[in-house]
Amino acid sequence: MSSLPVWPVLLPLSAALLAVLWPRRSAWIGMSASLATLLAVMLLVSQLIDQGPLTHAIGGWQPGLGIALRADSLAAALLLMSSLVALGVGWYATGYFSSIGRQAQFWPLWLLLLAALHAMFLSADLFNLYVTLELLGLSAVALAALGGGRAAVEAALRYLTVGLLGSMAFLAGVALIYARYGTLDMLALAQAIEPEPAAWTALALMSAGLLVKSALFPLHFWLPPAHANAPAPVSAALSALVVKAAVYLMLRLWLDLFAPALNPAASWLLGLLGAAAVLWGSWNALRAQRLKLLAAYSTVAQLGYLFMFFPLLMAQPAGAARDAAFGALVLMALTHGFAKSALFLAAGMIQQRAGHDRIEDLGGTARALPVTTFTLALAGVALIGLPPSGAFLAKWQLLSSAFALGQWLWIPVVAIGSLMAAAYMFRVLGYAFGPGDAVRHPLADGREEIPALLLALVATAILGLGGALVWELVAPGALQLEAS
Amino acid sequence: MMATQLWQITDLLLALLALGLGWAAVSSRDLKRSVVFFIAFGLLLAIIWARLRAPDLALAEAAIGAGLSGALLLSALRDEGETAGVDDIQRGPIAALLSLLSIGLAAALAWVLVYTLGIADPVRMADEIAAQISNSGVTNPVTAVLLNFRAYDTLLELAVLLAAVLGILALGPARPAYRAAGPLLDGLIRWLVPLLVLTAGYLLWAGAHAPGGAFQAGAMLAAAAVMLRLGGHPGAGLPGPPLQRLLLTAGIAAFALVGIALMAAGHALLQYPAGWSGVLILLIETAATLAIATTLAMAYIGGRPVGWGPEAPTTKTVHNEERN
Amino acid sequence: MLFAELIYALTGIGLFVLGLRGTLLRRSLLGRILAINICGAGVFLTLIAIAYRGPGLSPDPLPHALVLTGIVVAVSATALALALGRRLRESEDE
Amino acid sequence: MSDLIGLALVLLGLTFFVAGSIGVLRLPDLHSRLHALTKADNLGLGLLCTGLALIDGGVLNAVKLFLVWLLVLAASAAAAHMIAQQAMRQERK
Repeated sequence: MSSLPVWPVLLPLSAALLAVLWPRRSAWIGMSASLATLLAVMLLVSQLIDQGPLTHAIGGWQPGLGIALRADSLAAALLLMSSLVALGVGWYATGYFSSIGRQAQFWPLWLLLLAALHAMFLSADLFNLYVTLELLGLSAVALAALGGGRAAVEAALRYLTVGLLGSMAFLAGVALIYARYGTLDMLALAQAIEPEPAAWTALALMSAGLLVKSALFPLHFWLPPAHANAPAPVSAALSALVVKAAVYLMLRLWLDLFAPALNPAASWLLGLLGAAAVLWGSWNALRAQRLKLLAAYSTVAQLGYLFMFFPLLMAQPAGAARDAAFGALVLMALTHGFAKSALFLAAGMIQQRAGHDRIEDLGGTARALPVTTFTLALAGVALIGLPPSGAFLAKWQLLSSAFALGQWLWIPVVAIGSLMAAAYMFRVLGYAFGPGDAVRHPLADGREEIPALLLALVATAILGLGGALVWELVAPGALQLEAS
Repeated sequence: MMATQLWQITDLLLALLALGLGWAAVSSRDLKRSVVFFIAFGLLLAIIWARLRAPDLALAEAAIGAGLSGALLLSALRDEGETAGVDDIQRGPIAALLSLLSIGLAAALAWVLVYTLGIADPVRMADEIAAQISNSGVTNPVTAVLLNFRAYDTLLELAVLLAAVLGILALGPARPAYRAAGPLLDGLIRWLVPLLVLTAGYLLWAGAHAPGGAFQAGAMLAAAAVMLRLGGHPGAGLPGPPLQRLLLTAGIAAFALVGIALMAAGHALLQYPAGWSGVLILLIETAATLAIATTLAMAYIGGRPVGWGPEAPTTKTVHNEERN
Repeated sequence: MLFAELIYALTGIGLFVLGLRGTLLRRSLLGRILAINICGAGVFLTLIAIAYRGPGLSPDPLPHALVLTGIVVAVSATALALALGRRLRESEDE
Repeated sequence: MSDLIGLALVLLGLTFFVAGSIGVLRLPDLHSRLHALTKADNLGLGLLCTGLALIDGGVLNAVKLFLVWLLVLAASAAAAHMIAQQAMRQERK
């Protein structure tokens, strides 16, 4: 039994305590913990590549009676993304929050959020997932309200009530599963679940809860205000990581746990909602007046792509074609995670320097903040899906799967969505390169610009050129919980 | 035979009363009424837990679900002042449609549940827990699940509490204190607070073998803090901020330290060595009790106490990014 | 299937739906928080009802532990929501 | 025998609760409602506890039940006092 799966949860959790105890040192504690967490995740990934999925039975009890942590390749890929994004966001936050008081408020909550994310990626127990969902939800809400302004608090409140309803629906599904199958252990459940009313109803309840949390159209209404009004590092984390967590759970439920009980046609509903989200989100991003609101609507659209993969995956038997589509889905999620966090950090940068983020008044930004504008452009490349970004490969694979399976509907959606993404990104860049003097305080301190740039580079270059590695890590065996 | 029927009538009455109180709490336009109905609902739920042979829950529900939630809601009502009171509940065709959908949903869920309970095996985890309880270090099965078999859930749950209270502290300074109590209330508080502390100690100790444990004990201590605050003590009997920070983190810290120490010794996370379970569980529970009590008390106070570490600037002077 | 198990499990479903509907229909924060709590109580009641195994057998302790966790999570969320509501009102007054 | 007496006391206690509840619903003003509620409940609970102690028969539980009664007595006296005080304050305004 490997003890590695424990550390990505325990390190940020312990650091959160230290940050509460020593508020004046919180940034230092948080950054050290983020580095240590990344290290632990890298060790975990290397052991995973050698030995296959890792399990850690907490308390030494057999899963079912106790709770097991389980790291498979999907979990590992997401852990890697979140610990890298966390490092970038944390680095940025050390400069962004100017007073020690703000730092001391940010870091403990931020570390708790990280612990919750990692606990969710690693959990193999349905009720434990509920607890991680609540931890994630409450710490995210608290962070979103950190600005303290009226709009931020109002958005955080709506985020909280919606999130709580989602958790309740999820918990109701868990209760039904326990009533029928008598266990909460996901490995055992993957064997036990059959096509019957209890399984369908439980899946419907849990999915409803998760779709609210993952802001799939038309349940996305809470996301744009919450993400656009939070402090920039928090927006980055919410858009890049927190909504992704709910999508991750949807993947687990639909493709792992409930796959034997499902008619593939059911996943068309998710695909259609995803397609609608791409169009609706892109349209609103195009019309957005503020840069952060644009970024938030773009998240609604990008999440839509992820859901369009569901009917493609469910329609194929296990095998190379399906693995390729699955790899593309993960690549898409990772690329968006890096690109969107970079976009929000850059937007926060501009907002701090210019005093606002109204797109039409951004003239002169490119001259005053060249690195930040370059970051915007790089993030745009990834969001549009141009080569060499990871999203290009992912969309390519999405299209070819759609051709192969004759699911023609997705093809125009991808085309239109990409064109619209190009339009809204070029609109921003057009204003940024235009004449004007939006930014009156040029930059004195480079450390805030570097993390955003690095994140954007990962999205555009590393994931694109190294996409094959992600494929190899994720694809084989990622979808066979029951077989491993 | 007679006894069975009496029980069935009681069950029906309790169930109908729960639905009625729940209905009254969610549909009354007068918020003060809603809150009172909600507190009554919580107490009724405690009775139902006792009826369903879940005494641990009955204690927790009465203390937390009805007691502390009720105190929080009542304080919120008081803060809203005269403007509070009437809630605008949506009416019209949308509401009617929603009600119709609700009835459909309830019927569907009810059918699935009845069908499922008809074919499900009612043993579930009960036998396995019973078989392993002698290895858990305690004899109360609920404590065994919470502090041993599924201790990891409890660890994360303490993190949930911590996240909530940190979020509350970040929002602003504490609520204004209440005016000093009159002699009667003051006398009652003098008398009740030590009793509550004593009860908390008993519940913590008894949790190993009887209903009780860290959550119930922590809630009792928090109730003492609420009483003190209502009696005009602004700090609610809590120690100074440095110690508050220590207490807030004590529960998770105990879990983490024990867990890491055990892993260093070659065990799994929180795998207590044979013979040590009882002691370690009591140690963790004691720390957790203090943490839960402090967390709930600070959540009730509703903001940063005086002298709480480095101050963040107030909203009016914050960064540009927070002005929209 | 026991009578008590059935009655309380169905009551739980009723409360769950009642709370859900209330959360969507109410406008004030306090009312919504109340409704969410009722919704959660419904799920808890269903869980404890299925744990009940009649007067002769001791009940299944696992759902008891889960619900205890759930109650604490619910009060944390309630406290945070009310604090946010207070902050919102203060910022309206400013 | 003590079972029967206990049961009778419990039933008698319950009638006091019913009377108190009716009083709250029917009496005209706050002060008389408070009066009905506290008087009836305190007496009702006392009878109830005595009855239960007789049925149970154990000394320890009897002591616990007595303590329960004492606590409720103290709490309801204080609560009634404060409600009345608040009402008087409002009447004076």
